Amino acid sequence: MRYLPLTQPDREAMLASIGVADIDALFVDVPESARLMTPIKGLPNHSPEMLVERELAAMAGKNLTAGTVPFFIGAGAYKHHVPATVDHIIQRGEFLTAYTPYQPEIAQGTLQVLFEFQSQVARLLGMDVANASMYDGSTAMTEAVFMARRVTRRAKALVSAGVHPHYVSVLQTLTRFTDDQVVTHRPLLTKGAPGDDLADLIAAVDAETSCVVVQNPNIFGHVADLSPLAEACHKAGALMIVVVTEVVSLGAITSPGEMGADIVVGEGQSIGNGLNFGGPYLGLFACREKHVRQMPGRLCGETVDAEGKRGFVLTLSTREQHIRREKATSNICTNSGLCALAFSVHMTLLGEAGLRKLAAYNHARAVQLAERLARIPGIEVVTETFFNEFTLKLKSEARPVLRKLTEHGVLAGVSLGRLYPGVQSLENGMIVAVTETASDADFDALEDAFDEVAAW
Amino acid sequence: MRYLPLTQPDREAMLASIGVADIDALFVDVPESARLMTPIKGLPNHSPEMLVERELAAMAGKNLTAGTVPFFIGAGAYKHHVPATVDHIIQRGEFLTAYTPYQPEIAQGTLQVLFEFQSQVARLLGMDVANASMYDGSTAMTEAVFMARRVTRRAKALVSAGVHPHYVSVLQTLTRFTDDQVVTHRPLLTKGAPGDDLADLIAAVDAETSCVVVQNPNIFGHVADLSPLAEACHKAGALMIVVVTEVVSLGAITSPGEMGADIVVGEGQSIGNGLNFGGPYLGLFACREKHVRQMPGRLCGETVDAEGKRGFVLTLSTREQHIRREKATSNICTNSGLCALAFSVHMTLLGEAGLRKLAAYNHARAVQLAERLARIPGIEVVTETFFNEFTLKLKSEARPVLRKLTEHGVLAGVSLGRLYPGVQSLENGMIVAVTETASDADFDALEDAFDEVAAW
Amino acid sequence: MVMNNQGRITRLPGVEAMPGETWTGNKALMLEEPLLFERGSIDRCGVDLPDVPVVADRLGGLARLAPIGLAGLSEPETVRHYTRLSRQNYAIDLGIFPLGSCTMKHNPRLNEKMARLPGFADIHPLQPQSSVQGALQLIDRLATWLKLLTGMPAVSMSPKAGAHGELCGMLAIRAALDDRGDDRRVVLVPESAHGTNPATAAFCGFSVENIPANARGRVDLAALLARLGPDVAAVMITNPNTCGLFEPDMVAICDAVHAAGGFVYCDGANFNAIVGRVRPGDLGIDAMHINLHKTFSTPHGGGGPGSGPVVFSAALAPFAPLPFVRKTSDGFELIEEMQASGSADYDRSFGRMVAFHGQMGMFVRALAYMMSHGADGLRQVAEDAVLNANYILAGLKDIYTAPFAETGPCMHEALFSDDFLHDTGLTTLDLAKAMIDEGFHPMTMYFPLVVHGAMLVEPTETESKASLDQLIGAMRSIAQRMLADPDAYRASPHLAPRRRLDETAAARRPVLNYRDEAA
Amino acid sequence: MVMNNQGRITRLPGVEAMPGETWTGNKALMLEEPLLFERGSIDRCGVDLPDVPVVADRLGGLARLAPIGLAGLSEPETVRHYTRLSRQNYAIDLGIFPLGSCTMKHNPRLNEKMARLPGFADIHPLQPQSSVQGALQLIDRLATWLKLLTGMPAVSMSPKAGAHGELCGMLAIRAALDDRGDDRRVVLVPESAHGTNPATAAFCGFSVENIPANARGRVDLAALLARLGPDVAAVMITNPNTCGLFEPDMVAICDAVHAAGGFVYCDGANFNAIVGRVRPGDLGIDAMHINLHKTFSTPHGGGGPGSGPVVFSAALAPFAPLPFVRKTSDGFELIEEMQASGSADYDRSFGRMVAFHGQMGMFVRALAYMMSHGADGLRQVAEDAVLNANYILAGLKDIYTAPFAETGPCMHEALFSDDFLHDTGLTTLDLAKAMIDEGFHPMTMYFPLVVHGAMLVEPTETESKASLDQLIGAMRSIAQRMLADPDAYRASPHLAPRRRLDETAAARRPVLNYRDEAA
Ligand SMILES: Cc1ncc(COP(=O)(O)O)c(C=O)c1O
Ligand SMILES: Cc1ncc(COP(=O)(O)O)c(C=O)c1O
Repeated sequence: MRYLPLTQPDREAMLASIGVADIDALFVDVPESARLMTPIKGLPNHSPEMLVERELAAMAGKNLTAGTVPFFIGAGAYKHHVPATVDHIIQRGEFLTAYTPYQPEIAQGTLQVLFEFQSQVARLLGMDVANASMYDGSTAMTEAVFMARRVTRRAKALVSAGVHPHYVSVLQTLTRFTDDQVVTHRPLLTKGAPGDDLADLIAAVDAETSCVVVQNPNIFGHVADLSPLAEACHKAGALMIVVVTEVVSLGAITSPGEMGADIVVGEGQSIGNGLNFGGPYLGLFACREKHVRQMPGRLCGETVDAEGKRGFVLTLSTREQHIRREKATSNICTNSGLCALAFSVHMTLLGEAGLRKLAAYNHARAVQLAERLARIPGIEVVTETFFNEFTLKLKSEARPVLRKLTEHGVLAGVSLGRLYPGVQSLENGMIVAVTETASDADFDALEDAFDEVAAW
Repeated sequence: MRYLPLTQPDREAMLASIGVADIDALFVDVPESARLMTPIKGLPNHSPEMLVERELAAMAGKNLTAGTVPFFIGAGAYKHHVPATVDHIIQRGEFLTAYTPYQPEIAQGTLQVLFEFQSQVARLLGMDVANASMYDGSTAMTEAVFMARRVTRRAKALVSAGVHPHYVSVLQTLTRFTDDQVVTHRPLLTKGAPGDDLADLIAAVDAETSCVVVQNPNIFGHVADLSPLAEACHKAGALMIVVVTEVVSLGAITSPGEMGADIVVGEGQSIGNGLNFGGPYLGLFACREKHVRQMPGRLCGETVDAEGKRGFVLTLSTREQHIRREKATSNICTNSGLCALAFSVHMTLLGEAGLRKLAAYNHARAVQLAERLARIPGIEVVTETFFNEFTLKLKSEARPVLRKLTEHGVLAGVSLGRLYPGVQSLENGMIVAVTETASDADFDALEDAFDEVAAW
Repeated sequence: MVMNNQGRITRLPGVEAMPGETWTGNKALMLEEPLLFERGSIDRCGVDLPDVPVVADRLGGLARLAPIGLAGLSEPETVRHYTRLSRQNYAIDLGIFPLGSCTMKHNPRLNEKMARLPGFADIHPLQPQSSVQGALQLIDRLATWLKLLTGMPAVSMSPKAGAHGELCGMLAIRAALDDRGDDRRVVLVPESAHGTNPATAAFCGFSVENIPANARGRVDLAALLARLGPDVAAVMITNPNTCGLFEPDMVAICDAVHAAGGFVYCDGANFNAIVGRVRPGDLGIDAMHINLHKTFSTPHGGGGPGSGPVVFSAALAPFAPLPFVRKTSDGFELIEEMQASGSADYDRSFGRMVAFHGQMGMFVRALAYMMSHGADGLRQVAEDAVLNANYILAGLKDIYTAPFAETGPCMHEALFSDDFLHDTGLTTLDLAKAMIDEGFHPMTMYFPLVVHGAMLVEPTETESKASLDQLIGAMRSIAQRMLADPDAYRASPHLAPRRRLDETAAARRPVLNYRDEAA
Repeated sequence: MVMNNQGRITRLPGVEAMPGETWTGNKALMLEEPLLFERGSIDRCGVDLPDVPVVADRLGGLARLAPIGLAGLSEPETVRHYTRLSRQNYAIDLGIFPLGSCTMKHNPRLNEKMARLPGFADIHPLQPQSSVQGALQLIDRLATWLKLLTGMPAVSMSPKAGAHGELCGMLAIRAALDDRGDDRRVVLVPESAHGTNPATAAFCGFSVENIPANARGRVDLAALLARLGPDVAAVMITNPNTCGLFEPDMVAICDAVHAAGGFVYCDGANFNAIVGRVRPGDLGIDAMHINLHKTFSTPHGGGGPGSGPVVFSAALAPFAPLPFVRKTSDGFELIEEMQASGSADYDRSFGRMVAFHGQMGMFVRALAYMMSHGADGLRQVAEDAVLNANYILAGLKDIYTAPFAETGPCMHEALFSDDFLHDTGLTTLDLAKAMIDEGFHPMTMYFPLVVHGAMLVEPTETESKASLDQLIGAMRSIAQRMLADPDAYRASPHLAPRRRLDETAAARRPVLNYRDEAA
């Protein structure tokens, strides 16, 4: 067994020096009723690398890979080109196989990366301080609502209808057993500004409101100015929490921080990380300096060593579960360290100039595609202002259309029927995302495929 | 341009501190007639990573990949399973992006690997000393003949008809302009022992002979006992040079050293290295201790540092071109360092136990396939004793049959018509190799494909 | 201390390098590296992108105008920045990493390769299900392994890490209690538990009470039994526990908790000690998370990502979260919504706890690892892990204080305390830092809390005997030298990239975001 | 010195670690590593293989019976062995590697990824040509780039490295001479040439004569012209030359050699200085090898593999080796045999010089690099390479002796000598070793031979200005400290994994193969 260094003679010598007769003697504390005497039934025995590879490759081969087809799916996860450098760096054993940096003298590599990551994220989101990552955007959003409660000592969260419905579900699950109150409603596919309920939210924010949660661009791709909402929140003593699921947009759009957000959470997958069928992803979390002691998650800070040299450590850990236990700001321990590294490497390669150009390219391509699709009879482009994603309204239910488009070898988008099951007013909608990976040929293929399934 | 760190302001500042007006001022020595004023015509300008990837992947996609079809091609290059660990290690920047270890204090990693590689190769081939690698098996063989000439001060090399015909061609090319004499002849497809001319060689070796070059297993897969030949060589004062193109065989077959070889050369690709359409490959070169100062190529040796700690350096470089120039034992400089590392990592994973089992498995599978094919009417298995490769004689010309088998999605072997163009007595022959990568399903597919093209 | 743009440690002007020091601050292959923001600038870039087509923008007047302040680097500089930084890390690939409770085992590269197959890495979570049948099959296959290995009837693949798994389990318990209209709210947690246990319970609206350990390092059964009652919703128990000991009363505990109407949540962080030798289901537990990033070797990546699937008893299975994979007659389907399940079995699910379907990338790695080991190999894993820990215990206990060594063998980790250093004034921390100089990552320090100055050493099964012998030899040597000359060890490490770092200063005036001092 | 199995430096019994020393010999992250044969054993194994079917063997009684002595390791130990060893290396990924003549530039990971596409990496050289059309297309595409960049009409892709390319070129010259029945046998080689040049000429049966350099570091044109005559087969000339200088008389030299009936072989190792700014074909040369592992960024891999395609003039093209790729109406074909070419153009080929078709893996990398840079980027490469070298020359020439700095700018590398250290008794070697402590790989030492104590510094275009500033700063500091306190620098390096190694002892009693001292 290739992963096990002990040989049979090693084992015998070690048992002898421990002073026991056999391995069973080390398992004496296990109640007899629970002792298994043979390997577990129903599972195969050990397998050569070559055969494992063959079997897994066969499973992988059954999936339709994004990179091999015209691909326009977004809605919270985006296919961007990740430079080969990123994957090389994250496979360095010193990054990949290190633990959380508990011994800073021999973990400066990870720690400096985290400090740089935090600094990049804070700038990108326009905030003072970012943490060292959360699991993903959805769990980060829930943590943000809990943090707002700690900061404001209020329990009512207003959630915009433009927030990703999965994110809303997660928040609802996590608040089901607490006395937090989540107020939200179904989105409308309003022509021009689908899912935009800013006016309603401004009207609703009150002295019980801990926070208003809003997504930008929202789930329908719609981009809005959140400054008036921020003003309303602050007037009411509530926090504005902004969710960003496509962080590349921040190379083109005014940041949540600039619009007055108090907490910004995001899904960082777009930068440096692959689609991975949904995970691992990268939760981003940033806030204002004054609230930092209420933040969840790890923080890396600058300090000096005994010789006065600059160095980095995990800090403010009195917020965390290993110190504060049931009084911690969160139960999170393992986070998304390596995904944060991938994000940071990619962001370093981009730099400000690259990010801006990437964002501009995504936007321009999305505008081009929106214009092309708008010309197809039976398709209405609902979203007016957007970054790289917009919503279409078809003249019939979108879910079966998407199924047919898939049969034509095109992954054309996400149906609202899947995201909002049972909501008839939305079932003709579909979300289309356009990144730099979609070529002109892909545009053509999408158009052709729509033509071919034009039964609708 | 992503690989170029200088910005335009950097360039200007640097020109200023050099004290020249512009970049052209640094190219003043170029004759005006040869100065290009614009980028070279006919070539595209710089391209994003994503587009380079797309274009190259399209080319790669046009090739029929060994791993995706039943595959039985050998004849000097073999498809073995290479553990993922090997590729990970050779991609470590410290190995991949280092130069030849000219500064040993900061190259102990490469140097210790080379020392270990040399030790592994010497053991595998059954010899005293191996060098740090040559380009490939064919060039190593030529170098061995030249070395034999230096050692014996004789100029006649007898080359067995069982040696890979490409290797013989290379030797003939390289001796065309020297006064070395190469004696060889066409192989016979003798039933049982194809290409076996040991008796003739024993009869022919004489006082003018510098060396006899023989391959084991030979190009037809035939395995022979070379001890009688070694004896004859040594009696005549000649050296026996043994070529091994499938080094995995040495886990099963008595080594050339044990049979009395004076120089052993080999193609090491089989261990740790992929097929790569023919390169880069790994030339192995080993000899007896007494001849070491006539060896070509780099050697790594053990020594101590100023504190008495063990360390490694390149040594005996007075044999080499950078010291001895026109009197060097070879002109080789860059060799196959990284391929040697891959070989060494894979060999370390195998160890003696693994190598022996791998070899036994290859052999057993080859025997199984040979027995199956022997039962097909119209196919004769010519090779009687072999390792993992044998020669078939079909009832018609093999080259068109192979083309048809390829159309049936099976890469079934190499025709002798391709290796010995124009030699009618061989044109019905084909060489079939069987490694651990061929499954039972592959065996079935090969048999079925033979059935389907049974027009022959 | 400030570095300049050249990555050189700033010195007073005119002062040249001292002997043993260098002008660059580098020490041959130990290289200093400035911050990204010191090396890079907003006009440097390491990517090439196609030209942007000219279109009328549709940003609604919200174009980002102010500078963002993101430093960029060319590709060569980027590679170097991160490669140099990486070399300031210790890692499993370099040597033993005996962090107790963390199961730092070998991370096979096969797993990395498999996780990167485009068929797994390059598929979107919202693709039509017909286009991801292989992915669903893989999840289903892994689920089967986990259920068989634990002897439990159900599993949820959603949780993103161990603590998230705890959340999953405790939410299911809350949902089950609610379902039967039971408003018990107390969760009992042993003193020795990991911090995530009480934190999770609190997150779900439970109130936490500690239960003490007995002198043998196990849950004090009597105290536990005494506390059980109609207000106790659940017990969260770690087995093998965080002292590295098996809870011999586990069956009795489960029986008693059930009899009192509560549930047993088991923290499975230490499953590596028993995989293939004990099925937790046979002990009577109701839920347990499995850290794929511990027992099943997915890499820790300097802090994550992990994956924490939770196995459930029949009593809790109906409350498991959405989504999940179900086998159909001709393939697999992903059940994302209660109403879509078409079965009353699922309509009590507590709902969605994460945006998509869990850590696919980790699933692939874990399954590759499981298939490589097989049922026989996984049993050997547990045996070798336990053997290695006991070998360390035996090799050190004559010098190192080993609080529970008299009670019998340990499981996969050996617990020591710094009592033996008492007279020297040296502590666990000093010992850990001395290990750094010797080329080792230290053990877990000061956890579990039930032992003063705890040192928890978990070698895992992927250490060779030679590696353990070297660790034991070095730890004995350090202890002997500390006892002989304590003052030489108050300020270790001396040879690492940094000397001891001032954590107090870091927390007092937190600097969490780079600020250009020139700006 | 001997290490024991635990990888610990053996000490006298009873002697404990000294201050600053450790029991293990490790220094925190600088880890000692024993030899494979000390760590491993013949019964350890890091692979699993299927069971071997039982068959009657067909080995003809030649089964290998005696132990081979190959030490094995489990997979975790293997990863660690090589990872630890790797950390004892300097590399481009860590910092500037200014080895003159070696062109150690950034190696993009995109190239590694492309070379590993199964469609390139997993195809056999003897597959039917219909099954490798994409591979032949790639070779043809790369050949086109090389011909256009050099302005030469033909190229051979066979050679496996630079020296092998020289062989290819010189064999073509021999074949061309033979073809016209000309038995000239003298090859003229400048003193400053790389050792491979005379070695290659000798390998092809030529006799080598040196031609001197002039005071400006260039070929002494008068001496060369004087030596030309009916016995001179060829001149081998490096341009830019190994002093980092362009040969301004190159056109005149080529004309004169041709007029005298000889050929001009150009060593293209330094093509990086002029790519995109000068086409060697425009200078009149007949053959030139291109080190893909220098100019076109394929990694050096600690010594190889390389790739050395050779471009040819029309005069030599017919003699180029087999095999080669030819475009057909509907694809590509590989011409492996003269008779198969069906064209009188090819029947004068000097034949096959390597078993298969050259270094495919390197071709993919080089083409990915070329496409990334494009025609515009490659021109910028040369400009930045030359700019960087001149910046170093300007930054050091007031302290370091710069023999040819007065003659004008250099090309892609700056040449210095250790004359300025004369009074200190220190040498180029001492300076190089002091650079190691500062965290740099030293420059090329003692080459070219025409300058005493030569130091040849080639930064390449992939160094940033900050990187050059740091190198210049450190080299100035070292020089100043050496002049001020020479004795402190006679035994550098002090901070590397090893102090100076005894090369004399290594050569006197060579130990080239591990011998177990116990055995
Ligand atoms: C005993 C125990 N429980 C729970 C956890 C939390 O697991 P995770 O870090 O995956 O959230 C850990 C991890 O360190 C642990 O050791
Ligand atoms: C000037 C010069 N010529 C020839 C060579 C030989 O090239 P290779 O090492 O690729 O055989 C080198 C390589 O160092 C060189 O610098």
